[in-house]
Amino acid sequence: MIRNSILLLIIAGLAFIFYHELSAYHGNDGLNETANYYATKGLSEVGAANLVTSVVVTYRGLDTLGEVTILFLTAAILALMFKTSHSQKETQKRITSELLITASNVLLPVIFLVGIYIFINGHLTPGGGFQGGAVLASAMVLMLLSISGRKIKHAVLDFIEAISGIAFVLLGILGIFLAGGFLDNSIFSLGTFGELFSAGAIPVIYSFIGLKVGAELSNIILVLNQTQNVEK
Amino acid sequence: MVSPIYIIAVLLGIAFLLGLFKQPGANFVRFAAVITLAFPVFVSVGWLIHFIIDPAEPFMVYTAGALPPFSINLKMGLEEAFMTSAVNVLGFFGFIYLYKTLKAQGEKAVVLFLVLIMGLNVVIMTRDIFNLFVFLEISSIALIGMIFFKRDLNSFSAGFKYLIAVTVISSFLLIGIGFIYYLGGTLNIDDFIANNNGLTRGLSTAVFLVLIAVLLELKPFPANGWALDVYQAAHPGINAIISAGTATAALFAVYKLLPFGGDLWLNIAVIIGLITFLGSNFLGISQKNANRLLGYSSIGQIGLLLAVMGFSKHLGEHFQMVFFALFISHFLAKAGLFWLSGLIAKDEIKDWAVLRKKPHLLFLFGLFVFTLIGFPPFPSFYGKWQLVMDLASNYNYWWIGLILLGSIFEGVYLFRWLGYAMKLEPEEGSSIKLDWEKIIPIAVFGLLIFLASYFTNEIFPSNFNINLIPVYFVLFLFVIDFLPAYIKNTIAIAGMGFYAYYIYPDIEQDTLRLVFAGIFLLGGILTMFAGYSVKGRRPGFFPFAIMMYAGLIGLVEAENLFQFFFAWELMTLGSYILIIRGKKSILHAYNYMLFSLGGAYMIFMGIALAYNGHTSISLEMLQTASFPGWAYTLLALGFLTKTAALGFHIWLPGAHAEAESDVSPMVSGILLKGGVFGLLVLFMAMGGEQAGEHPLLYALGWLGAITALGGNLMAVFQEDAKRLLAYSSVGNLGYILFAFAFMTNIGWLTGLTYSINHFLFKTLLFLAIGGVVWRVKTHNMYEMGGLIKRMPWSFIAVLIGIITLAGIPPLSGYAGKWLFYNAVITKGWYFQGAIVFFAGTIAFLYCFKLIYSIFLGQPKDKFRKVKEAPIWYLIPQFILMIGIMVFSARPDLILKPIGDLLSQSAYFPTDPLSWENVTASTNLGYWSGYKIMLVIGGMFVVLLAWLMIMSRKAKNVKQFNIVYAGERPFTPETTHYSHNMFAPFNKALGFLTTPVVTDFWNGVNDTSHAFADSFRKIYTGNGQTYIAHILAYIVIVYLILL
Amino acid sequence: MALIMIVMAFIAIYHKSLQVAVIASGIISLFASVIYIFLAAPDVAITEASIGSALTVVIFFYVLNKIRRIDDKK
Amino acid sequence: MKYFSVEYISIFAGFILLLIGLWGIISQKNILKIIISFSIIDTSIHLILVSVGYIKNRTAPIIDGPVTRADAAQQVTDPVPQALVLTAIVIGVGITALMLSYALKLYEKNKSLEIDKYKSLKW
Repeated sequence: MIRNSILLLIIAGLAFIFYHELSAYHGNDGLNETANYYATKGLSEVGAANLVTSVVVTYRGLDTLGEVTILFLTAAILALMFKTSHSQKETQKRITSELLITASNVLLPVIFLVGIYIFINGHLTPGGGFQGGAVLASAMVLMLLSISGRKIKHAVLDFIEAISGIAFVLLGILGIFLAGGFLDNSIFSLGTFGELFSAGAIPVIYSFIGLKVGAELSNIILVLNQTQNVEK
Repeated sequence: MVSPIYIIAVLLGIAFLLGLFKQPGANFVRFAAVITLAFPVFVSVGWLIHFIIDPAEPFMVYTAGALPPFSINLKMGLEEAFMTSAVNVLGFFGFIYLYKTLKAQGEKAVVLFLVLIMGLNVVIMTRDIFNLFVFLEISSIALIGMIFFKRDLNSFSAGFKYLIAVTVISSFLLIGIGFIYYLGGTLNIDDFIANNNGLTRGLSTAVFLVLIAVLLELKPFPANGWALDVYQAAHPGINAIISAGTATAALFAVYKLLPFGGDLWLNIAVIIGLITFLGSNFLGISQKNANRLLGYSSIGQIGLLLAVMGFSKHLGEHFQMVFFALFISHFLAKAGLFWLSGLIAKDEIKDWAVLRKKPHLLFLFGLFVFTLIGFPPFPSFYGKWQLVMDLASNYNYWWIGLILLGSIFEGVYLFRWLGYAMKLEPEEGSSIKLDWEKIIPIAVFGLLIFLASYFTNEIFPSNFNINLIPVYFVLFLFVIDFLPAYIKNTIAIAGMGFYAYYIYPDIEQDTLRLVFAGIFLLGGILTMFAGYSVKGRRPGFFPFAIMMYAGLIGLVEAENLFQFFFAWELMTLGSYILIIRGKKSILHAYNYMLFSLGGAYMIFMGIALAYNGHTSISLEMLQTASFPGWAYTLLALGFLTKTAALGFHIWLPGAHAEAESDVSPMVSGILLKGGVFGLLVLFMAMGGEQAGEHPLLYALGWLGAITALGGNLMAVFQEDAKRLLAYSSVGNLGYILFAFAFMTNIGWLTGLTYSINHFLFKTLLFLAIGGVVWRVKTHNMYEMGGLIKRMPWSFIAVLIGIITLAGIPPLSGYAGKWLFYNAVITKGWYFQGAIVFFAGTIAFLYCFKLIYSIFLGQPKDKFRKVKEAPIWYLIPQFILMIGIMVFSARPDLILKPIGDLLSQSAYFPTDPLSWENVTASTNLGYWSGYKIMLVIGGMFVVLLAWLMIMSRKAKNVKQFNIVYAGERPFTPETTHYSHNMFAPFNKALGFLTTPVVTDFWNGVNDTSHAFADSFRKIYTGNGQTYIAHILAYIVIVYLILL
Repeated sequence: MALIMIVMAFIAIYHKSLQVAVIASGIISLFASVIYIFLAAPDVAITEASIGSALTVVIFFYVLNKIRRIDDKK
Repeated sequence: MKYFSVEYISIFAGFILLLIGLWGIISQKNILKIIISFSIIDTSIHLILVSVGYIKNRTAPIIDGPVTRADAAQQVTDPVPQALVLTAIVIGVGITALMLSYALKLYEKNKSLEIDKYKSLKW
């Protein structure tokens, strides 16, 4: 009881802090200087219709690189953590309903396509690499559900992950030589505004991000799926 | 210059690439990683050199083809270059150290390592607050992936605690960042600082959230249990990265963000930092687990560095220097210690005794410990000095007090640990596996400490210049430590001789200094002679002996307080190692170190107080000290710890008695004079005889008198010959203190005479007794007896020694007494004088015991064949005896110039001693050493002749011609006449020798340990409680700020 | 909607069944993504829905499943 | 009445959820419950951040349809918080996965999900 009241007191204190923060909130009347810059100059500099994409991929591209790295790390750590389990893998056959298999066989290509569409069009419409990647990963979930027992090779995923990661970095470096700096998207022509192949390197980069995120998330799920709890 | 963006690109690119390689290419993976990690070292060190050579504008890396604040930019300036260099060097060697561990973990672990180093680099360089957040997360996560390398329950639970703690902290950071963007309109650090002057309530809360989050990343006390658990559970190689690498980056992140909060947050940083420094070190004192202890220490050091950042306004242009010095010490030493811990591969600090088997590693361990504590010539010494001086100029005395107190706590556990490593018996069968990939990083960091020390000395303000010749000589002795002892001994003696010749012209005019230089250098040479009797290499002895002498002579040479303090600490360091070399001296050396540390910090604080408002730190500055009362008292107390005044004496008997035979005379006859010299410097600064009625002097006079009585009393009841001499030293130093406290011309002469005498006879006695002990292998006097026939020369030496000690005419001890009575009468301190006089009569008792028990009476069977002491012990004894004779016969040779100096100086113009050839006279009487010598000598010859004639007919009985009757006692030793020799006196006066002081200090020790023990119970080990600590910490700091 | 989210949060914390708690937290995410649509943030909405709610819940369930299996072995 | 518009409601709800989540972290003993609390906190922070960037009566920061290039600055909401939240969501899922795998590993080792049971390291 005493413990709980102390904890409650702490939460009350935090609420007090947050109250101060909240009371400073008064809505927005317009864009601030930074956002204004993106809204006005963003189009000519980056050429992506989706301003969020131009911020994510270009202006704050380093953040995005970092965030992809975090997923990469997570996948690596999980693989490392459950490493000992892999060697003693016992293949557990589970009976999967015929319906699910058929459905997945039909659905899988569609889902893959949707995912790819989402990240390729990230500079035009809502969505992009992360969302597309998540969709790809959900395909992986479906695959695992339907074809349990069949091994899905880590190697393939790792390969996709590594290649897209390196491509991301290389594109970034190209920016230093061909354009204004690391991760500058104008290494390719900005193209016609609103078209698929516009906004310079954004579609390319976002595709790699999508592939990478998809591969990483799939890897995470795969590791968790394949762990067979052998350690006592 | 290579753009720092390539650090990110290369590390990350290779990390991604390595994902492709599977087990078969495993070795290749790690090899590639080593090459990859060398690249950022190359880049950042390149920039560092660039900025050091040419302090140019920082280099900015822009990304995305847009300018900040609209895109993320990185900055590479001098500070960034230094910090990234540190991190990258650590990364490189840390990887080499972890090579085998990583191999066992597979290629994913290598990837984590690369990404971690990359993340830390960006955290340091980025100028965008959200980017900072992302890369802080990256480095935390990469670390979390490495904490569980041991794969036991502890490491997993520690990793989980770390994970949840970091996540909570970053939640607050994220909210703060959101509102900073909302209210400040930018995410760019420079932009925000430039455009936001006044903080509104909402903005200040947002800034609060951001800053408290980054501060919490530094693990402030007491919201840091999660980090401690990690230190305890993780692989030491990882701990090194956390302590030296992650903390470095987080510290720099705080440094970048602190300007957000203005001056207010500078103060917060100071408070948080110092509470952490103090609290963490305090809790460390009762910690037994080595890695966890290092964790406490590490967190404490980071707290200190944080406080230094908070002090940046006070430090002004010195900030970079102070920060560099303190940082590099922590960085190199802590990484080295964690790495060492990995080699030991055991948990308890007592297990480190195994280091004894590998002297080189032991040397490195000592090096790291001394670097951390801040001994010269290591960088943190310079850093602490400048920090304390600048704080003093701004009246921040409480802060200084806290810093010094924290440093003492740090010393308490570090020196206990060092003592264990040096002296405890290693466990049976334990050993250290020497892997080269682990040794190399440790050794490299050890070397870097020397490099950093040199560099710190270079960038230190030039007028503080330290004479480094003795230091280099000590280093040289370390290098040639593989040679046999006699060669090193010769080199050491030659070095000291040369140095005496070298400095003679500088101090020729200043007789006072000349006397002390003579005691230190010539005395040093004499005591070194005894070292020739040691066979073999005697590893580690000579460098430290010379270090002690270098410190002592440095005191004499010092022209300013910095040089003085430098020398003082150097002397402490050397003598500590000398003392701990003794057989059972682990506890005594520890006590010695703690008292020395406490004393040194009192001196430090005294200097700091005196310094306020001055621009000069010359010794003369003390004359016009600010806060003279406090400053002088602290200085006096500090020096008294070294002279072992009653109350501070408990380290001395053990330390002197247990030391090696030839070390005892060094630390007794010579080392104690260092403290005396300090007192003289202080007393002169107080203004000589004008300060005669100063209450401090009055108190010191009493203290001296009581010390004299107490020391002598305790000496009487000793059974251990060396311990007896040691207590006698306590008493003698009491006389000296008493005499100097008169603050009169003649009082000082008395004090100096006592000092010279004490040097002569105590060195002589310790050498003589040391020679005896060398042969009979015991300290207990009741086990000796009758050695006069076997060791006649030693007997003569002891006889001369005790005659001088007891002040019996004709030897120079009597000269001291004569001066003493004059001084007492002139001054009028009759009552104290009576006490000292009484103490003098007690001295007769133990003098008698010493010579009687050892040399007279029945010899023991086992010592029938014992030989005379080694010739190398006897030679210096004879030189000393000649010295005593000369000084007794012609005291004017030394006393007259000193007297002239004193009376001609501004300090002691009145009532000098007047000399007429060899006859000295005051208005109370006259005395001529020469004539007394003749008279007494004549009487002696007459008496001797008479005795010879009278005893010619006496039968020469064989020494063993006595027949016992009755039963054989069970414990024959206790029937020896000298066992409990003065039992009747003990009944009468024994109550005075109850170890009140020892009990007192034990009480202090126990109480603080008990407090620390009960307080660290807040680290319950429950991850949830740690989270509650963090949240409560946030709330409390917020409420305080309100 | 906000009220439902808050109620769900309490369910997530206090409901005995872990499955229910996980689903409740997924619902919070889902509702949040609806709010993002109102807040003119379609990008965030899609991401939150696909990653924040769907994927997280899937991962949770994988782990719950594993834990159950460890129990079974016991 | 302005407090009943969507951005006020969402930011308020965000803070309430944040507090509930924090309460969950320090009051719940079950490790999985703690992790669930973390994901609630994540969501709440995202909610707060997105609300912070919202501007009344403006559209998503995508330039097509009614939003023209010329006056985009007057028509769209702030893209930056949305970009930050995108990043934060992905980081969040990574951390959640990490926590869960740690929890799984702890359970494997000690067969318990009570956080009180992991106190072997202390003082």
